[in-house]
Amino acid sequence: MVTNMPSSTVQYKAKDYKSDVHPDWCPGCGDFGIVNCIQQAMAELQLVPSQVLMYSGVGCSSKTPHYIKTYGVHTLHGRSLPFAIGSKLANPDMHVVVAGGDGDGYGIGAGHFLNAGRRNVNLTYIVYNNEVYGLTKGQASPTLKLGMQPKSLPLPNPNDGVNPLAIAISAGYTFVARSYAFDAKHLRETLKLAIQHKGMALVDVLQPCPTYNNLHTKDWYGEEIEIEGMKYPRTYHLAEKGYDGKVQDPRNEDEIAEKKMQALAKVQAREPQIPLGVFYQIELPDFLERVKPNIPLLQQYTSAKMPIEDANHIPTTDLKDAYAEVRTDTY
Amino acid sequence: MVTNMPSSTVQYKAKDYKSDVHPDWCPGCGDFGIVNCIQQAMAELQLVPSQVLMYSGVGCSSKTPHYIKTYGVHTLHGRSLPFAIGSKLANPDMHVVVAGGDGDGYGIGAGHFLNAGRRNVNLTYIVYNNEVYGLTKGQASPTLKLGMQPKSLPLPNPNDGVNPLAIAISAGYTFVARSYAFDAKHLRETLKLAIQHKGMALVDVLQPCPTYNNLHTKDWYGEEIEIEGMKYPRTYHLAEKGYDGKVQDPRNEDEIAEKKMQALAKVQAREPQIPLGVFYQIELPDFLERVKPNIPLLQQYTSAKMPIEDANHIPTTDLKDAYAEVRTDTY
Amino acid sequence: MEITNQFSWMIGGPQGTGVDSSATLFIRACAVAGLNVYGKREYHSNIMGEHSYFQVRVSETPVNSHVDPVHLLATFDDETAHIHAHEVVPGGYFFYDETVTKLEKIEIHPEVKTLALPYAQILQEVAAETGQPLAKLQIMKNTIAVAASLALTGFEIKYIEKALMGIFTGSKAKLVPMNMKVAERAYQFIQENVTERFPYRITSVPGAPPRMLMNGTTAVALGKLKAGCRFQSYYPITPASDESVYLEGHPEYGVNVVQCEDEIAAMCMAVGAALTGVRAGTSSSGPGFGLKAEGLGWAGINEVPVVVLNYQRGGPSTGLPTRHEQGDLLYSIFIGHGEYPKIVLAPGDMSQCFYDAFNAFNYADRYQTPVIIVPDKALANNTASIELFDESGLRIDRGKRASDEYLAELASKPEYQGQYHRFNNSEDGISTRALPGQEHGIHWYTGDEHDTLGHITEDPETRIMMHSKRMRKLQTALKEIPQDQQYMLFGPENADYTIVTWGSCKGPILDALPILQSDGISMNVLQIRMMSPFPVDGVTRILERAKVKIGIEQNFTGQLARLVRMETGIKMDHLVTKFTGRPMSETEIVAALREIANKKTEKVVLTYGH
Amino acid sequence: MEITNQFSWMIGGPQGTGVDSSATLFIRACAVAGLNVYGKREYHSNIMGEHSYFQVRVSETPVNSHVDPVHLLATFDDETAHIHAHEVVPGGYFFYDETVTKLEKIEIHPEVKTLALPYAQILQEVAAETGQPLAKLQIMKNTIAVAASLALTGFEIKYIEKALMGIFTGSKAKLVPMNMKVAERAYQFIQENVTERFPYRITSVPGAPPRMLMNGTTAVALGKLKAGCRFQSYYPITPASDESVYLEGHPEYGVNVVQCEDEIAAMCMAVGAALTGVRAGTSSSGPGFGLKAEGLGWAGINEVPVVVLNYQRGGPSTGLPTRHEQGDLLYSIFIGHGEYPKIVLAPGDMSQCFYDAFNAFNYADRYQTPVIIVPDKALANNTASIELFDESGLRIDRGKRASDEYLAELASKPEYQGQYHRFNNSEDGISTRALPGQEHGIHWYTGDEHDTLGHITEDPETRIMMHSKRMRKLQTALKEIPQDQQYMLFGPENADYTIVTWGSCKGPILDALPILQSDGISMNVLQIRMMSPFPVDGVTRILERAKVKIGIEQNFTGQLARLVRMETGIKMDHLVTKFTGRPMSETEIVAALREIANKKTEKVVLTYGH
Ligand SMILES: Cc1ncc(C[n+]2csc(CCOP(=O)(O)OP(=O)(O)O)c2C)c(N)n1
Ligand SMILES: Cc1ncc(C[n+]2csc(CCOP(=O)(O)OP(=O)(O)O)c2C)c(N)n1
Ligand code: SF4
Ligand code: SF4
Ligand SMILES: [Mg+2]
Ligand SMILES: [Mg+2]
Repeated sequence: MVTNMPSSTVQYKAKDYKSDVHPDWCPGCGDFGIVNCIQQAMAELQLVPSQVLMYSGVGCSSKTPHYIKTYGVHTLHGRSLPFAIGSKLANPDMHVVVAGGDGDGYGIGAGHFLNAGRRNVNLTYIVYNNEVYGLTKGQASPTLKLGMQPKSLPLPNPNDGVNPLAIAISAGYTFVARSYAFDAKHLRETLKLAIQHKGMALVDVLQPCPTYNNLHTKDWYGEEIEIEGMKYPRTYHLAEKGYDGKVQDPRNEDEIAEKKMQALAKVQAREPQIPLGVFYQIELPDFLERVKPNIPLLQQYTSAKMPIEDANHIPTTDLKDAYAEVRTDTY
Repeated sequence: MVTNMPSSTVQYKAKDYKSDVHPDWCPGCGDFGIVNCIQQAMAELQLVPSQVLMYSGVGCSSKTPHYIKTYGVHTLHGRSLPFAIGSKLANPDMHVVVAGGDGDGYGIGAGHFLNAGRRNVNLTYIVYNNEVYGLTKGQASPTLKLGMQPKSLPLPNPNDGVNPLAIAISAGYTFVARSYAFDAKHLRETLKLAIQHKGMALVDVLQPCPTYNNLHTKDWYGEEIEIEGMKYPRTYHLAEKGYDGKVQDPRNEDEIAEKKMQALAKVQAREPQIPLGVFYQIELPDFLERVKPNIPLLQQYTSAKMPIEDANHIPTTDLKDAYAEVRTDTY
Repeated sequence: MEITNQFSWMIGGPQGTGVDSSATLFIRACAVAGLNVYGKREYHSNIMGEHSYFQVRVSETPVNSHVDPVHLLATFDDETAHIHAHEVVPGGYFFYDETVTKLEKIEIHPEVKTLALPYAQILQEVAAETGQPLAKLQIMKNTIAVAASLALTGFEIKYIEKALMGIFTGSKAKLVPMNMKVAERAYQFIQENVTERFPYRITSVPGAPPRMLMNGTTAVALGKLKAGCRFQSYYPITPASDESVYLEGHPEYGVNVVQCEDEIAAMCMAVGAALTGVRAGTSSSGPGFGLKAEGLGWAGINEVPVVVLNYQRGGPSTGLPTRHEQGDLLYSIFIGHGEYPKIVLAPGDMSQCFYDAFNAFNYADRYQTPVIIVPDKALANNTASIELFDESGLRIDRGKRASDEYLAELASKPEYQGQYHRFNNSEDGISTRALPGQEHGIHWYTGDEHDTLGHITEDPETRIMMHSKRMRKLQTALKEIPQDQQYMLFGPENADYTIVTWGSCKGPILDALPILQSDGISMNVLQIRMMSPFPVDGVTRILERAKVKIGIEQNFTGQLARLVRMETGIKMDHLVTKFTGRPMSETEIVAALREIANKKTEKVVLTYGH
Repeated sequence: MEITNQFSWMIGGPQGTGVDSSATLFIRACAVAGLNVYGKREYHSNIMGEHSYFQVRVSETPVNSHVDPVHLLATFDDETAHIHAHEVVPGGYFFYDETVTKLEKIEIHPEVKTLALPYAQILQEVAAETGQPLAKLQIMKNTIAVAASLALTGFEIKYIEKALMGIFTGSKAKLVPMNMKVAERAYQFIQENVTERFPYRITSVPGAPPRMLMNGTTAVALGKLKAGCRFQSYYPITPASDESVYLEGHPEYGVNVVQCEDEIAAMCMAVGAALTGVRAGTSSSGPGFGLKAEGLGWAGINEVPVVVLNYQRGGPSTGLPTRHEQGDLLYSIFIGHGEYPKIVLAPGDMSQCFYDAFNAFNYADRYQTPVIIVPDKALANNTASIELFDESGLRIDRGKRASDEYLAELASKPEYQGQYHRFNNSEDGISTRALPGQEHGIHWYTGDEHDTLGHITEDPETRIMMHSKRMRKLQTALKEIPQDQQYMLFGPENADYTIVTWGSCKGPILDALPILQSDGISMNVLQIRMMSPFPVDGVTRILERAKVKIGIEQNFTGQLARLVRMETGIKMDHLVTKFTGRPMSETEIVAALREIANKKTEKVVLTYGH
């Protein structure tokens, strides 16, 4: 897939990925920024809309597919990954992109989130991280830190916040990045990298929820902070600081170990600024590549297109050999 | 709690923790070793049997509570942690110890496993890691590595194996250790440390399943391996190599970061030998300590013992203030 | 002709802009003045911007439902005007904001009076007068709408002040005077601009008893508190989470409310807590309730007292997540593989929500089994002025518990042999229960079939004993639970028509009864409150002598009617259903029952309301 | 008196020591000789050591069940002897290992003949003769037990050889001669030690048609393969996983079998796959099935064809996880909050397992909705010799699909407006379905109520349209699905008694019918195969003319009887149930029906078997 094509081949513009449905997010919601970037990234990658399957769970963020003019599937709370994995495995010709909330993905969906890391299915997972359960009125999400109390909480949060990037790296995700909803350029470029990545990609996107999260607002993210008397922006870009999370030689176990530790150190580092960018990336065989040697027909067809009947609708599956195993006249 | 008490106070012997139920595990199963060590650890800690609540999920390993003569709860597949957390929060006077399989804990239970890290409830979780689903006849568990094919699998494993210790450290467990079912002394001592730890403790126990896992057998674990011409045992003890995973000053953020990174590096290190021991430990306020400031009655009573009725069974809860909020004659 | 104290008011606007607060003020003002109130709340699955509205019915006599006709509609936005203006009756009023709504584009009855409320102007005046920044006053548009509406009906302004004092308490009390200034302007505006007297009047009812403004989630929470529930685990979901958030917001009662990672954990955590002796509950709605299936079955086979709420909303799947439906009855009764005793309660009004929640913990403890309560969204989210709860009869029943003394005595007997038998057989199906931590009470629990100690068994004879023992508890419960907690018959003993219903449908039906009575149609109403175990005998007795039987409920397939037929063999002759996600109104019920009485229509599907 | 080709054999021993292989050899040998066979398998939730046994019935005429009396019991261990020796009939035989079993301690009828099989000695002899290490031969104890058993009945040894050749194929073929040596010794031992001729004889049936040895999980897997199912997701659970493991073990058919992290994922993954057009399924048992509730509802509202198996086992909760029960009927029908159309099929024998699995994919595609199949453990794990499947009538029906040409044409029309409407209204409730990837087919899915494009709506009118459209599919299905796939009536059209049953109970009932007939009791049997939509008219017609109605099923509450009453109002006059976790035998059915015929007993609870 090519990112920068000569303008003569540009067929789809960002607006071609906009559906007719009007987003019903609150004014100022970070979700607007994310959807714009998804549409722009798709346009810049010239993804054919009918070849894209946009998935989501349930939550404010999970309304995303309805606003994007590709095939869209708004699933169940916490279950977007298994649905999306089913689609991708059965029809790998589709680009599968999954969007959803932090509650959806790291809370109720945590088991799928973790286990998806073991499969390296070739899809992109974008988590809108607003530290709250938006659609159910602002309860703490799993990323909200211990002791914090956004205005929607009757009591301070008694749970620690989870570090989703650390989990993803440990769980086996082969592309792990963070971006910010209102850093349009960075987010767009990160999404493009994630979509182009072959394997399971996670993009955790910091997302202001002006309605319920009064702690980490757009202003807060935009604020300059003081470090030893100097002013710095709240967020910074890893790449600009020379950080390179990509494993160059996926067969080099030493490089892998080194890059993984570097990434784990970085995502857990105690720095006043928030780093954005790709923490870790490696290209490894994806799930289908792993199973194809054992299921010869999958080398020839996708599951979705495997022929099963003839023109007269007679099943083409010949069970002779299977019957032979149980027939009493075969020996 | 004291580990070595003068013999005059020794009241319970290991056999006092044995129930009348005969374990029905296969001959040579590592589970026997683990249960023995649990009973020994309890005896050495002189836990009063009626003050112990032994939990489990479902699987071969999860039959454990029936073999131990304390209160025992054999729950549902994958759900031991939420059950156990409910009991511990409601009655913190009980010692809560949870046992279960790797499929139970890291597969279907992964969401609970991950999210439990955020709560730091004061209990001990022992996972019997045999890389298979024993009780359902040997399918791959989440710890089985990519491409492996124990004899019970029709095809090689297309999933990566998860590293549960890395996940636990990232998820917030405050005690993370590994031991081996047939290294009785090490396992017993590790269990004692885990039970004594205040907070959420994980002990992942390597467990041979002679029936289904023909790759990592007792022999395999016991084998010497050759490294650069020298023979070494397959497993070694971290503590003997001078490794210290314990955070000495839990208020020292730098020490925490350093010890955590050390632990993550160690659990993911590419070494031919398998390290056993405590990778990481820190003492932090547990969940109840976090909520007590906000729920004053919990400072006085455990939930289990909170009085709710008088001698005539009249409810003692006075709703006057709550009614006042909704009564039409209060202003 | 003037109509006094029979009023139907509606306010609408984009979600998150004050519709709910307006309704709260209106409701409270009327209630403070001694009137009965019933408020119906409708909103989208959205946080801000989508259309929402509140319909409030005011009456001197008790009311349990809304009616379709609107006497006065107050709007902030154009969408509400478009959607609802046609509902205003001739002679009624339509308040609008002329900066957003063009009258000529609105479908409205020609005899409806229209009046543009000068929201902005009033706020500017008050801002100027008080020196407050205008932005801070914006939220008081609500007060304008409410005050103007009440002014039109001749309502005394002092009750608005009292209502404001009830709403803004503590540090917020300082907001009362500012709001009153706004209210006074609105009153003044109406007096100056409405010359013809509005025929719908609201006047205070002197000496009316104090009441509570109650919705179902609060009523359940209060019932739980009273019952001594001290552990609640939950996962957020509409409309159930309001109940948990209420408990979280009242930490002084000592409930440890744990927000879990999902509903499976919430269920299992509640059971784990319940095992230690604390009264524990968990609350959810359809999607989350389904995830509790396995935990419910475990509690069933292990005889654990635990209370589970399923606030029904529009299904299937995510469905209509903020809308009303009674679609989960059969699911709630049959949830969980295999068979285990469960008690299923269906409250029909806010008070029953309280009493059922209270009783549920007694039943759970007494029968040592899970109790499921299935309110519906109309109960959960609507508001009614109700009588104060009668606490005098409330007693805590913790069931058969093994005291330390009992266990010590047991342990001293030779038969004990070091073993306490948690699951001993008994005639009523209930065994004596020890708790973890008790010295001589060690026992086991398992999801597998087990022996009396709680150890796994596959022995067929023990199986028969245990399974029968557990299921027998349903018979015991059916015998012991007071009849009126199982079902209630309203109206005359004998009538030409017998209505069979459940849940919030009871409200509009009871309100419709006198109207139909005055039509000469005699009806009585059987409300079924306990769905499992089903009160077969009582229901059969009533239905056998019923002449024409009409099922009324809010789902597609007529689930209660199906259940009644399964349990008694008796089929409803007629069915009235609705599945638009909106609750039934008194108006609709009256029309449906007239149609059945007059035209013998077999099935009436109601559709009114947005 | 000699009885030929009516034989009941049992073998038992600790789990994991060869009981299953013995039974396989015995069954295959008899089947190869042209006999009909039915094998019942019983085992603990344990991998090694607990008691398990296999009971095999052999008959010249077709058999569909086991009987209680045992003619010959072969044991390896003492536990089996203790548990089962009393079941051997007078005149029968008991084979045991005298190194472990002391005869005097065994409860056994005095007229039973006993014989100690010299397992060790035979193996030693063969080891000596062949030079093979003794340890390697241990497993051939099985062959000794089987060969000795068959020798006693006069069975020709050549069929044992044929059976071994069928079992040991490919690289294992070399095991045949060694096993035959062992078998010959066992034959010789019997000839030398049994002087009195055993009255139960097994002789080959020349010219018998070829049959298949089938259990339910294999039959379902074969039906799925034939139907073109090419995606299966699952999470291991007994007894369901055998089906998935079978598919995994046959990768040549191209099924991608994904072992998931849990059953929620398995369900959602199957739905995600099905959305792309592949025929997809997922299989589980009670505990896991319950976790699929939400995914099922989602598939229902999104009209996704997907096939879900719930192999019922003993409940509630973990219950009796390796035992038999039919406890999930009502749960399977009502699973999921809210209401959505689901088709629920209950096969009654191994062949129906195959055809139902095949048809399920057609129904799923045609009605664009989930299909649930609920076999029971007796079907899943027992083995029957059955006729070859008749494939001649099998056709694939993918339902209303939008071809690329159709979409291109649609897109060229002005009404299209850039939008394909996935969920258009239609008379039969079924819309035309495009698949992701099709150029002009872009559309959306959501668990929320939606418009024809698949976008969320809360509009009440669209809701009515959509909900009615979906539910209407059940009527369409009821009209179109062939009647014999909905229910079957066995026996005379008119009879004194009509039995209503489902699932594996059909087997022993059909076997009992001729016996009762010879008693002079005339009975017919209504097997209900489609539980939802329920064949109300057909069942009503049959039951209305039935004289005495008897429900027979394996659960505590009589779930089918309850369902029939819910759907038709008709109550069973009698109920025969069993809930020990063991399937009903022909013997038990005969006794129960005689008791009902003679004593009018209202409810008979069966209890036989360990
Ligand atoms: C099984 C289930 N439980 C609960 C819900 C209710 N629910 C809807 S959205 C949501 C949380 C949304 O939070 P998040 O995923 O962070 O998304 P956000 O709204 O913040 O974008 C919940 C709990 C549900 N739909 N299904
Ligand atoms: C919800 C649910 N799904 C599946 C099962 C079936 N099951 C029983 S044990 C088990 C796996 C056991 O594996 P593990 O947890 O690793 O324990 P082990 O037997 O290896 O000790 C499974 C899948 C179940 N009981 N419940
Ligand atoms: S509640 Fe928060 S996340 Fe949801 S739409 Fe509003 S601002 Fe966005
Ligand atoms: S199957 Fe494996 S884990 Fe289970 S009891 Fe046997 S040896 Fe142990
Ligand atoms: Mg969120
Ligand atoms: Mg395991």
